[in-house]
Amino acid sequence: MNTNKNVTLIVVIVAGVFLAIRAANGEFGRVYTKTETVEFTKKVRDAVGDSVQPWTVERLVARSEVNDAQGQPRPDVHLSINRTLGLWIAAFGTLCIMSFLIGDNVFYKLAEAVIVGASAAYAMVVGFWTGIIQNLFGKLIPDTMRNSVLPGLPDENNAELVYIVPLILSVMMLWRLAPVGGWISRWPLAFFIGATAGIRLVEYLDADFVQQISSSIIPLIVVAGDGSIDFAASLKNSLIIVSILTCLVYFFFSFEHTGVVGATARVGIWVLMITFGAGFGMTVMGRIALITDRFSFLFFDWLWLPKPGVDT
Amino acid sequence: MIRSISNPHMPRLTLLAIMLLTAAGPLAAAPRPPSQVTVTDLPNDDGTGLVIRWNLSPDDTPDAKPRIIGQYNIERKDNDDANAEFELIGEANLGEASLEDKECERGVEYLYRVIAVGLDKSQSEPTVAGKAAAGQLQWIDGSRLWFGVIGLVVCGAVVVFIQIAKSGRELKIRKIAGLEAVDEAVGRATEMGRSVLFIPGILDINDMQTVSGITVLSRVAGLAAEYGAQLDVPTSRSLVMTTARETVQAAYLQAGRPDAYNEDSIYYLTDEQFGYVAAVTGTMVREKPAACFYMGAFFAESLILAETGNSIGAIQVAGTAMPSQLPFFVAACDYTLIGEEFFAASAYLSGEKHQLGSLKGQDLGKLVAVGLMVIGCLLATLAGFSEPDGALSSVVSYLKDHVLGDGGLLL
Amino acid sequence: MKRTIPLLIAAATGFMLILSEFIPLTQSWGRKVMIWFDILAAFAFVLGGANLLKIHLQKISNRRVGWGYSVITVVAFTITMVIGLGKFGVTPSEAFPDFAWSGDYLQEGSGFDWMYQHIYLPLASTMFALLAFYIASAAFRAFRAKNTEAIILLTTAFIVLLGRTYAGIWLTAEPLAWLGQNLFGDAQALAMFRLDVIVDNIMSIFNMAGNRAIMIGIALGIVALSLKVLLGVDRSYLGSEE
Amino acid sequence: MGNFFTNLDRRWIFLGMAVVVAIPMLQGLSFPEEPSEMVRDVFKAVDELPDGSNILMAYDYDPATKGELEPMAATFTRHCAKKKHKLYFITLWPAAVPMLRQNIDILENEFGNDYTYGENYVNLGFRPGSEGVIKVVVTDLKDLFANDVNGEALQDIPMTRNIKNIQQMDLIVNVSAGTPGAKEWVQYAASKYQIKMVAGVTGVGAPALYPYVPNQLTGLLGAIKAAAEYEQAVSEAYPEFNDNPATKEALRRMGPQLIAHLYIVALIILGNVIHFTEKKRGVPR
Repeated sequence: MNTNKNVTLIVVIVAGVFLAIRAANGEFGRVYTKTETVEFTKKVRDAVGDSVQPWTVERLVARSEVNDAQGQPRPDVHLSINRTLGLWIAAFGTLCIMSFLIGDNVFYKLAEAVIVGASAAYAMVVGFWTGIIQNLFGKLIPDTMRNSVLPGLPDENNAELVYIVPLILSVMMLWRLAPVGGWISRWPLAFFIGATAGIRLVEYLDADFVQQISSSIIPLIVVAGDGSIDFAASLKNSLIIVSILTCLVYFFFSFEHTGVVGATARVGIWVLMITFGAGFGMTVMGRIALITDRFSFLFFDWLWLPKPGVDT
Repeated sequence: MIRSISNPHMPRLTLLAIMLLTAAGPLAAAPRPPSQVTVTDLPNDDGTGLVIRWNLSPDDTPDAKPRIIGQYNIERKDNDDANAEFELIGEANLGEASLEDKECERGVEYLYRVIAVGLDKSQSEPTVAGKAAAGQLQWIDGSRLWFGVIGLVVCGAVVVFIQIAKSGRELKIRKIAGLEAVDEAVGRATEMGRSVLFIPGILDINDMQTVSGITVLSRVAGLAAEYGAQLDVPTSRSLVMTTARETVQAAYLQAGRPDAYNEDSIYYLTDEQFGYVAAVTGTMVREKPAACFYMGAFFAESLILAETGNSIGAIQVAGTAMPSQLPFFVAACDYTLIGEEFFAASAYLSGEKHQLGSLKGQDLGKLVAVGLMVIGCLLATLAGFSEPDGALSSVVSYLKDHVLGDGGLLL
Repeated sequence: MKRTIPLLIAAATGFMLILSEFIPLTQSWGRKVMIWFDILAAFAFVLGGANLLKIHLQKISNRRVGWGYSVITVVAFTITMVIGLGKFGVTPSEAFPDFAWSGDYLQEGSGFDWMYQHIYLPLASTMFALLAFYIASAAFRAFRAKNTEAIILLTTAFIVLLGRTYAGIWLTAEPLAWLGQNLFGDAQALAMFRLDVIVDNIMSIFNMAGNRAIMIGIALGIVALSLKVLLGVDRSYLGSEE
Repeated sequence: MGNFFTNLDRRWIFLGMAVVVAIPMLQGLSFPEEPSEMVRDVFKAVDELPDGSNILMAYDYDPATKGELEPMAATFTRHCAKKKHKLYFITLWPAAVPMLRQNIDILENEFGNDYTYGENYVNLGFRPGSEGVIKVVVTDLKDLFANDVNGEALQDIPMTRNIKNIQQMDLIVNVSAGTPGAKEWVQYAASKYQIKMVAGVTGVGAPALYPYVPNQLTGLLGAIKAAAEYEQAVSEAYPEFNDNPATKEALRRMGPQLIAHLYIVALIILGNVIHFTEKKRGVPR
């Protein structure tokens, strides 16, 4: 534990010194923006007239665009304080999460506390604007919504009164918070679990059962157009069918895995192991890409280290 | 213009004529209209669909370069309304000779017409359909009849076997290694005085894997109550938290330990995948549960959870129906319930004999699958050696397109 | 009573929706109910959020270990929520400039977008990126040739890992072409043993077959569980009678 | 030493992973790739056109997908420039306007002698309307694009003066991150009017497009691996690109991939070596 702390301390100090040196040379992450005035389309301008003045927005400017071709700073581009701050917060958060690899520590706990709070609220805000405002109120009281938060709602959308049902179900659900009659919240739960069972039963039976069987009906011996036998394709098809069948035998619950069934099931397990091994191997590339992306953020967006091939 | 006219079949004079006409301006060279517009009911729908078919305009040929026809406009009007005008309801690409209009009002007769539109936006004379048509309501979706039959067989088998089991007949079912471990894992956690962590996946209760996870949780909670082990259930959905609380409370009650139930041990963290994972792994390294159960729908977080669990030396049992995550659970957990085994787990663990009947029903379903595949493949193989359009081929295609497809009962 | 009515509700809803799939007039019901579910889930956030706050506020008031982090969680939660629901820094949509609230809640440059870009996104994607490390430690620990199954698992992973990069091609393409040329007079004769070709075959034969069998099993498992839920054979989700 | 490995703290494995990814990134390490059949088809589609053909550069991606698609787009731009094709840049994504700019910077900086604005390349910019834009420009370009991105009338720009619609293009090069994108270009332009088309898409988007190859889509690049192979194909055909490190961006991104893959392979081997030595020594597990 003590060595851990010492190592961490040393790493933090070295990193701090490195950052300080770079900052002293002016080589640290900054974000630039330029101010643009929004332009209304002619249709909008005709509709609102002069009642609304166009406002300005800050647009991100790439690092390479900050200076013009002669290396002079462009006059319309300026340093964005809040986005630069955001960049540093993002970098700090990235490092905090990564520190979990070394072991649990205060930085990780800090990041964890922030992400739990922020992401729970994030999910709620998204749920509010899409689930409640758009899907519920947009259907139930479209006129009110069109005059307030959802002006883009098509004019022909009329109130769909059937959406009163989810509203009632939701109220029943929230009844839990009331001091008495909390059991009423079981009704909406039962409704949706029943609905889930019904919907998924049909869905899975169709897509994962019937259609999978259908696509497994292939000739075991493939005859080419000229009447000869295509050995490679025949072998491939036969292997596919044998593999599927042996795997299915593995999943049978009625027979102990002994004797012929046991041997077949064993082959089935082997096929499953190949499936899993391949799945593992295929996933690695995507995962490495994730970490290169995070490193690239730290190295090039934040630390402004020279990017090979671009800055050299 | 001249560069692209390369059709050798077209008489030179016509070519010249077209060039002259094109040069003369947009008034000229309107494309020739399509012919033979017919309208029929769209089958197997709720009476709001019609199919419009036509023969392509003679100007719509694939070797015309440049193309003369750009698209077809399909217009319709209410046939009973004397004042109705034709309105554009759809466009079809060149070379296409049909369109499904699914926006009809049931019972209203519509008259359709089709217009060929040239690239220069000039329109042909409209070709009006021979007669007006109205959508017909079908009460049964004929295309799904075979699917219904298969569904009845599979569901029927499950129900029948549950009934058989209820009647007290002993059913032989093999053991599943991962399930034996559940008991052991909870027991070990109790001995070590550490907690049991149960994660019911990260999807909401509208996924059957979550429902299955909750049923497994019910058994795990029962065991924990019996042994007196502490149970921790962080959830990533509010409704899963609510459902899990009901379930765990019932399990404690059934085990005769209602006093030991603590509502706060089943808690919501956040809906967001990685926020949830960050919190769960943090809890894992701090609380060091001795047994970790991952039962439900998982995505990329599967390996983060399983590797963290491994690093704290927990016994880990996973069950999921996410094929893409199985490799990671298989690699990093002690026991993994693969796909169907996961759904079978609740039946096994319930200890109720009649629940085991459902497993026999599932086996019958697998037999159906194996049978259909074997017969289908043999027929398809034989068909390869017979005439291309012979009887065998039509049997195979009936099997694939009707029995296992949406072709309906009849050929 | 408290279990019977919900049981009937579940059964009636489920069987009705199964039936609705076969009747053209009602085929859209299933989709609609799932939209309703999203609405319910959005309302249910109140339950989850309240619980989250309750637990952390309790921790703070009891001064339990790590209560400081609970303060941070509560603050992060409250700030994000207020900024998101209040659409702080959101300008009206350019299409409807006369509606003050018409802008998207995640509009670029808004307060919520700032939180999303600089707090939520980097933390979540770094968490995700930790997988690169865990996949390495899992490979080290789990792929040991303990038995036949483990050998098959690790060999496949090994082949796929090599075959997905230039290393696999470099290791096998040239040597096999040379061998084929000298043994059979055809550089392509042994091409099927190239690692990249083997990987393609593993994926299109065994991986496909294995996944298909798993899917068929899952479908049956879901059918059986759904029926058990609808018939009331498995009622563990409903809680107790009291 | 043996003991160190048997009780290996997994943090050493983590550190190793960080090093094998970080070093190749900072060093710009890259390895050759073997272009697959599909990538060669894409290469040929651009390369076998006579010099100076008309090419529509439809780049529909945004900063979020830049990581995967930027190298592809840049290679398309360079390859076309090498062939002295006439390039018409266009996009259906508002966020792609800076991406077009970056590709035009490549033309100006690396091919400035051959490329003059308005004669060899033109930037049409963005128009809202998603696939609606495609439907219009296939028959009448100037209906929607009266001006280029600088506001100059297409009528006054030499290379667009005689362009009526994009059926006059010899090839559509599309780099697409989603909708609207490759699928829409195939449906409403390429397959409808038999215009040749190649596309570069994200790894997630590729499977949905495979069915279009080769009839409606001559070739398809999926994800960074295909981009690296395409870079390889181009630099094999035009060795002078080897002097410019920017032409190896995707190859460089495959650098950490290769090393990391080899690292994991090595870990598997190491794990087994430990496993068997333990078994020999009879260390109880």
